[in-house]
Formats: sequence, structure tokens, C-alpha cells
Amino acid sequence: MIHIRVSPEPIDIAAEQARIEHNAGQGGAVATFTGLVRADDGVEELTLEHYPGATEAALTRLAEEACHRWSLAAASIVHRVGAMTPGERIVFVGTASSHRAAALEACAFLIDRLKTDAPFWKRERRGDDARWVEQRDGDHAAAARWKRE
Amino acid sequence: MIHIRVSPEPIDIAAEQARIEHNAGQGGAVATFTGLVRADDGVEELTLEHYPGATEAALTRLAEEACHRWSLAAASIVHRVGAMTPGERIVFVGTASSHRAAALEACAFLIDRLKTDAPFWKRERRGDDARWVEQRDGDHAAAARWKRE
Amino acid sequence: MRLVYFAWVRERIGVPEEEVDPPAAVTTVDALVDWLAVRSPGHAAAFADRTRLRAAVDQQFVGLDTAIAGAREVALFPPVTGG
Amino acid sequence: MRLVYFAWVRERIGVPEEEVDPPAAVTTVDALVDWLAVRSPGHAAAFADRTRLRAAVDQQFVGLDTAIAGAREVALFPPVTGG
Repeated sequence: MIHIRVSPEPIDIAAEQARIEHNAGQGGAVATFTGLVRADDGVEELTLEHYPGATEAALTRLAEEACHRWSLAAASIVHRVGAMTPGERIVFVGTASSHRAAALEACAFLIDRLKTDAPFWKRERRGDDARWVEQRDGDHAAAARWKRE
Repeated sequence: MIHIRVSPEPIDIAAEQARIEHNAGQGGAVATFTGLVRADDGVEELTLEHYPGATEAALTRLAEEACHRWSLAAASIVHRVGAMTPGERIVFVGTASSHRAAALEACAFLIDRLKTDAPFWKRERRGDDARWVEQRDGDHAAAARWKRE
Repeated sequence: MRLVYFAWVRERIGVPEEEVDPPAAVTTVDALVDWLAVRSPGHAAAFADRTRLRAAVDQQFVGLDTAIAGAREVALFPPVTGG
Repeated sequence: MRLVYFAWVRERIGVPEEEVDPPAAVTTVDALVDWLAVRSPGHAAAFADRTRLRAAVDQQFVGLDTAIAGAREVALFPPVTGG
């Protein structure tokens, strides 16, 4: 069971967790990852832009790949877009499986891959200075470790 | 910031997630693992027994080890005890870090190690038949992979 | 053909999307970008550094050497920075 | 010395804890278990399979060959099955 949502609404963890647990069926292990807007370097506001339609399709493909590769009972990817302030949730990834290692690995896979494979762009504002975030080499390295030989 | 709780009360995910996020400070990555009572094999009720005092101390030591090893900003372990029915939450583990890989790895470490290192005992009831769960070799293998060379 | 732009590509060009009708000689994304770059100083600025440009044709991520024959929508944007 | 029992060790013995005063010759957990095993059929049943018995001395997990001199609390229980 796959759930994908890209929305400017704040991410409701209790609702997302309940959805994964409901979709888990017999699967007893639920892993989640939540990304928060960081306040380091004086960032006051983060704005996320996305490519409507293509973003949801990319996230759906990723979730399908994870479900297939780890035999998941459920996978959710919820990504916030628009303007956010430090401490707010940007992204939530949840997985359910009958095996805890599968749930945790698939969760790591999804968060690594969505950083490189889904069309989102971050802009940071510090005071009057707003700039687009540059892609990080570390994100590519993290995503590459999931490549099948 | 370490939070340990062993209690017969249902586990409130929203409250636990909020606590981790609050304790995360500058750490932007939060990973969680939730274990649910499985309904396979016809189990109708699961009862968890623990060793009061020693259990909390063992969980605190585990959380301290994880915080040290992965430089976590926060770690929570919440374990339910007493009688539960299928689908209910038995255990919640949460970690916060400034690095997503650290949060996810530490979360996997905590759930693997608490299965072998903390004094809990499970009893399953199917109809009139109640029996204590036997230790699984797989749990030892999972915990052993975190041993430092 | 519909063009859509994101992030600083969008900002430099000044519009989020536009309809264009490139000549038949424009057969790849690269050639389309060459053709667009002379339309305005904004386009020129957006496309100045081709190594920082990424594309999608009909919402599929592709290399800049990809053919655009029959494409309804071409997207041009910087490397992604999500999550 | 306080003894505490858990899971099927507790069930077989029939009480969750008891106070005992073992003789001076009982110096290890193993010797304590030998001494306890003859107290009742329940104790004998609880301690019949020593390979499935685990122990803690003053809430520290220990091997059955550990000394109990000065211990205030000894716990005896099956392998743990938590999480």
C-alpha cells in the first residue's frame, strides 16, 4: 500500500503513522524518517519548489521500487512544499514490513534516493538574502549505495 | 537528551515524536521504529513482563551507547508492558541527529540490541493456550552485528 | 510545445512557463536550449552554465542530448535539492 | 538475600520473590541454584534446564559462574524475549 503526498500543509505525524500502521496488515515493524528544517547558518525561512505531477510520479516510482525490493506491506512519502521555518517538518518517510531490518533499510533507501531522484528545489532565506541551495555531493554518494550491482 | 519509559500505558506516537523533535536541537534528522503486536499464528493477546529498575537501567545504558557512538542529539526508548492485543504498539525507538544516516543506524542498533540486552519476556495467548515465547537465534545475530571489532 | 522552468532557471527567465514552436532543425534538448538562449538576456543567463542544467521531456528525466520529437512538455531546471 | 524470578521461572516456583539465607558454602549463582533446586518441586522444575537459565546479581546481568558474596538481590529468569 503506497501513499504519496506533496502539499504545503504541515505534516501530521500521528495521522501518517496511523495510516502506515493501518496499511501494515500483518507487518509488525514500522520505520519512519522525518526531516526538519535546520536553523544552522542563520536560515530564517526555507522554501521548497517542486514540479507538480512529475514529483508525485517520481515519489511513486521510488515507493514502488522499495516495496518490491524489501517486500514492504506499506510505504508512505509525504513532502511539504512552500515556505517553512526552522524546526518544521519538510519530509516524512514511513515503511512497514514483517521484518524490522527490511523496514529500516527501505526507509533509509527512500530518504537517500528522494534527495537525488525527485524534482524539489530548496531556497534559503537569511534576512534579506535568499539563495537556492546547491546540490551536495554527499547526497549522490548516499543515493549511489543503493544501486544494484 | 535521553528519554526512557517502561509502562503499561499505550504508546502515544505524536507525543513521543514531539519530544524527540524538541530534544533534537539543531539536529534535522529524526528516525523512529515502532513495533506492533503481530496477529499471525492466531495470537489473541500478548503479555510483556519486565524486571522493574533493571529494565530501565539497561535501556538507559543502550541509549547512552547509541548517543555516544552516533553523536545523537536525542534518543528515546518507550516500551509497553502488561497485556496487549494484535495491532497495538509494543515498543517505540526514536533518534535525532544532524545526519540522517546516523539517526537511522542508531535506531536500528537500539531496536536490535534491546531485543537481547533488556529484561523483557513475552507470553502469547491463543484461546486457552498461553505460552512463553522462546528466544530467537536471529535476534542474537542482529544484535551481534553491532559489536565493535 | 510547452516549456516549464523551475528554481533559478525560472527566476532568471522571469516566467514559469511558455509556449514555443521551435524550427524542425531543433531536434534535441541541447539544441532547444541553444535556440532559447538567444530569446532574451534572461534566457541567456538561465542557460549560461550548461553543466548546472537538467531536463525532463514529458515529465521523464533525461540527458540534454535526448531527442524532443513529439514532446508536449519540456522542463528545464537546476540539479534537484529536495528532502 | 532477596531472590526475584521472572516469566516461567516465576510461574514454576509459584512466587515472584523470596528472601533466603544460603549457607557460606554457596558462593556462586550456580551453587545457589543447586541449593534452591531441592527446596520444592517447583524450584526443581524451574531450574531443571540450566542452559535456559539466566541471572542478574544486584541488577547486573552475569554468567551463572559469578560470585554472589555480598549480593543483596539475585534474579533468575529465562533468556529475554523483548522488543
